[in-house]
Amino acid sequence: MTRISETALEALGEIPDGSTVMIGGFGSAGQPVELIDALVEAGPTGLTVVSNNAGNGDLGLAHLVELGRIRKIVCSFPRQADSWHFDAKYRAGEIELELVPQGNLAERIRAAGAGIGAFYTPTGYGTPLAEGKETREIDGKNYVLEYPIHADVALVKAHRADTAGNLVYRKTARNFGPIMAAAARRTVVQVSEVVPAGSIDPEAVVTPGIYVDTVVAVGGSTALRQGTGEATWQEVAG
Amino acid sequence: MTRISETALEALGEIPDGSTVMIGGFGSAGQPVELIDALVEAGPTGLTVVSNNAGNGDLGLAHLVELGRIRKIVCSFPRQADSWHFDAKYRAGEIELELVPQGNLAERIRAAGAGIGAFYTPTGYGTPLAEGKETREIDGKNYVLEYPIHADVALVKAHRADTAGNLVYRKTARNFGPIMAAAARRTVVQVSEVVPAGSIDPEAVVTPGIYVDTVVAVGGSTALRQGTGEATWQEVAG
Amino acid sequence: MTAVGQHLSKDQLAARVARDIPAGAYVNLGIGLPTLVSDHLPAGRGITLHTENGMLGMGPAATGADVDPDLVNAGKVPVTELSGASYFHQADSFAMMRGGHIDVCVLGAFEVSVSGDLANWSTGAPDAIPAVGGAMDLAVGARDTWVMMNLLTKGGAPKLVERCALPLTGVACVSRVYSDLAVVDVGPDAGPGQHLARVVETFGVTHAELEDLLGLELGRADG
Amino acid sequence: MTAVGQHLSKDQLAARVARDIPAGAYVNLGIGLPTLVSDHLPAGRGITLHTENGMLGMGPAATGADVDPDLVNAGKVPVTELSGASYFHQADSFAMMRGGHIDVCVLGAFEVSVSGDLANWSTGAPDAIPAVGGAMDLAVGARDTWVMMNLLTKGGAPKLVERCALPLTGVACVSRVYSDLAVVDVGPDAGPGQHLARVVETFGVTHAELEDLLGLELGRADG
Repeated sequence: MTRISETALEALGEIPDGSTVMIGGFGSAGQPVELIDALVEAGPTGLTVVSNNAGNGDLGLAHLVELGRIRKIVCSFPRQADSWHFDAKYRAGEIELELVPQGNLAERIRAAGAGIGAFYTPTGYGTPLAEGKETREIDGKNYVLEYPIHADVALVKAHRADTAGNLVYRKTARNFGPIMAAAARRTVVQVSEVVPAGSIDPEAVVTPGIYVDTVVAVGGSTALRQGTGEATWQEVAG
Repeated sequence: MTRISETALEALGEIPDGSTVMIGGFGSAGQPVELIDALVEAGPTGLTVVSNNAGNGDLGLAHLVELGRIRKIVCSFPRQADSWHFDAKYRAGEIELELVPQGNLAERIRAAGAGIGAFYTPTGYGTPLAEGKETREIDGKNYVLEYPIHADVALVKAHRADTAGNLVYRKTARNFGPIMAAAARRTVVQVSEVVPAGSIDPEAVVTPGIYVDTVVAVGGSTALRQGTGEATWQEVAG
Repeated sequence: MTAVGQHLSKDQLAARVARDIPAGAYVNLGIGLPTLVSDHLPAGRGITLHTENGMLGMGPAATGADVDPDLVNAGKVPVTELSGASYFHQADSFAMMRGGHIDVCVLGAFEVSVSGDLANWSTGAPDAIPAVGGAMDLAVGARDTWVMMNLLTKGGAPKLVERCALPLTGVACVSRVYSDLAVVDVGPDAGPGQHLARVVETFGVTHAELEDLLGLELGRADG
Repeated sequence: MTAVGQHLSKDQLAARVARDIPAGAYVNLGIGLPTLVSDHLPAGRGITLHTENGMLGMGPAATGADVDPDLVNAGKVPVTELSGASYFHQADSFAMMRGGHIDVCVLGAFEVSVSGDLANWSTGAPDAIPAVGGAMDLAVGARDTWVMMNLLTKGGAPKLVERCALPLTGVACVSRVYSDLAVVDVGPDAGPGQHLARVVETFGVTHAELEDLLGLELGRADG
């Protein structure tokens, strides 16, 4: 059953030092900034964070990085035009990085929520990111064996929740929310508004309430507060 | 790009003898009866059919079974109160059965659409349905290795399509439609109505048009024409 | 609550199971006998029913004009939709089950072993047409898998056994058996030196009579 | 269409790529340079753009009041939504890519080998902070992976090479290279005895000049 909390800090609940925390978002889109602010306030340290990026600008995930609360980050795209806090920590050897191709990251998170023990993916085969990993040829194609990524808690930003915990998202801010909500032992969601159960069309529910432990309404979109996080790597490659 | 066809037969296109055909539906709910009728009319034989059940009553999939067009069926639950046509063929040794637990069936179909080479599932471990299959212990839990199920064509029933091929379904008739649409080389969909692109909320699209090759509108729900297919096995087990 | 000296009727048994389902739980009631449990779930406990053909928030069986062929449960019986329901496809539905998100699953059984093995999909008859449906997924997927059954066959043979003779549905997956004669915990959760099967409660039989009926030595759940 | 004797500008190159995209195709344009291709897709050809952060039916970059922080492309640039668009989560989006449903993916590159190996995610510099994003998924997922790049580095070194020196993004995944100097087919699709790299078209250079620039023996795509 989903609990509706009054504040982000209350929604967050207890997060011990050393926890593994999934944080939704693709850059700023879908990043649960208010929940991350609450995580900063709550104070746990030595965290392992699973997120697509490693922070943009100075707010949200970037702030958590800056404060040194993160021991290790599992992500696909840490280096961006405005990832200066991550860059500094990484160069100082103060944060460990597990770099995972974005689709493998998504599928590993999905596997955790779906009870899959491991899976063979073609992505990364023959590249440095598959070094030391088990491989197998299946029907003439080469695959790498990848394992699920579980988490103690997932912090997710959705657009709207009903009181049964059902979620809908907004546009590309959906990104990692649905799969992280299913992969973590406990899922905390910030939304713009909470509506009565029955107000969301059952055909249009994206994340069923079973995956949602706590919801907090934080008002309108917050992404504008942050940097844009536009990618730069392919400017070089182009 | 999705093509809108005028008739089910035209939508179906060429299906050679010996093709593997996925057929959506859970019993009657979501069973694409008009497309199956067209398949009967089109005449291919020696088919391998992938479907959750093996036909209810005398119509749709049951009719295809009765006519002897199916060489092999891959399904989870062939035996039902009204599966008399399958029962007869099976007892006569005229149809081959690959029995797959329903969740493994769904995940194998999903894997085909998702480009996953194989996956470890806990379902079926230690049972006769995992005999001869590769197993592995991962983090103290036992898993069976299962492979994707691909198909030449998928026949799916949805509720509504737009002209871009985006689909929404109705209630539990959704069942296998979305994953079969992604798993087959070619997907043919029957719907109650086709609406202009832009008429379906992009947030509520269940099957994106990329998975849909051909759509035909066949009018209202057809499930009432069929048997109920109520399950009986647990009556014995209860 | 339970009449002393009497075995439980199907409805009493369903009520007994319902009593143990925690408030706020997500529950799958399989098909057949366990679906009776839904009639005994008290309102206001926030219990949500999952049906593996693709729905959360399933309501009671549909009747009359409410029957909708597109809205059925796992037994293909027309059902209704409660406020806060959601629909999803088969891969998502079984991910929900396999991923351990369902708190309790209640299944029927032909046999359950003291170590929690379950046999409920095949009678093993050589001429039977096999069908498994979601049984194997449900057996291993939920956080707790409970079995609801008569403790003896119509012929009087025990269905709670040392080792299953019938084809298995899942290994060491059942944690508790609710039956007309007793509630019994089974499986590997027992401490060292403890019996694998521990009686929680009996209905109309003594502990010793139960052991005799089953031909098993049984422990007690409370010690 | 192409001025003889001249190398292609970025925009001309984008137009050349766009010309080869089949009507009705589902296309992913990666990030950076290849996104220019979208400016040259003629209306009415029914081409649908996929962005791997979770959308089909992506429209042009958003400007002014249309900028919505919840609607961005894979480069995190605000974009717009076309009629018939749909949104999906990351696992579904990469399933779409990995499952071979995208007809064409166009990527930038540091190096491409004649056998179709791609290096476009890491300069290999020891002090660089690595980042891969969806590059490896895109490289191997689409039915056809095309590379769009300058054929030489700023220093004049070839980027189409016998064997990649930089860390790989994918093995034997590129089928065609579009560059300012030439369009070249690469990879294992060549018949026995054929060259792995076959020139389709040159821009302002002869076949022999191209071979000299690259230090490679090149075949011809038309024979």
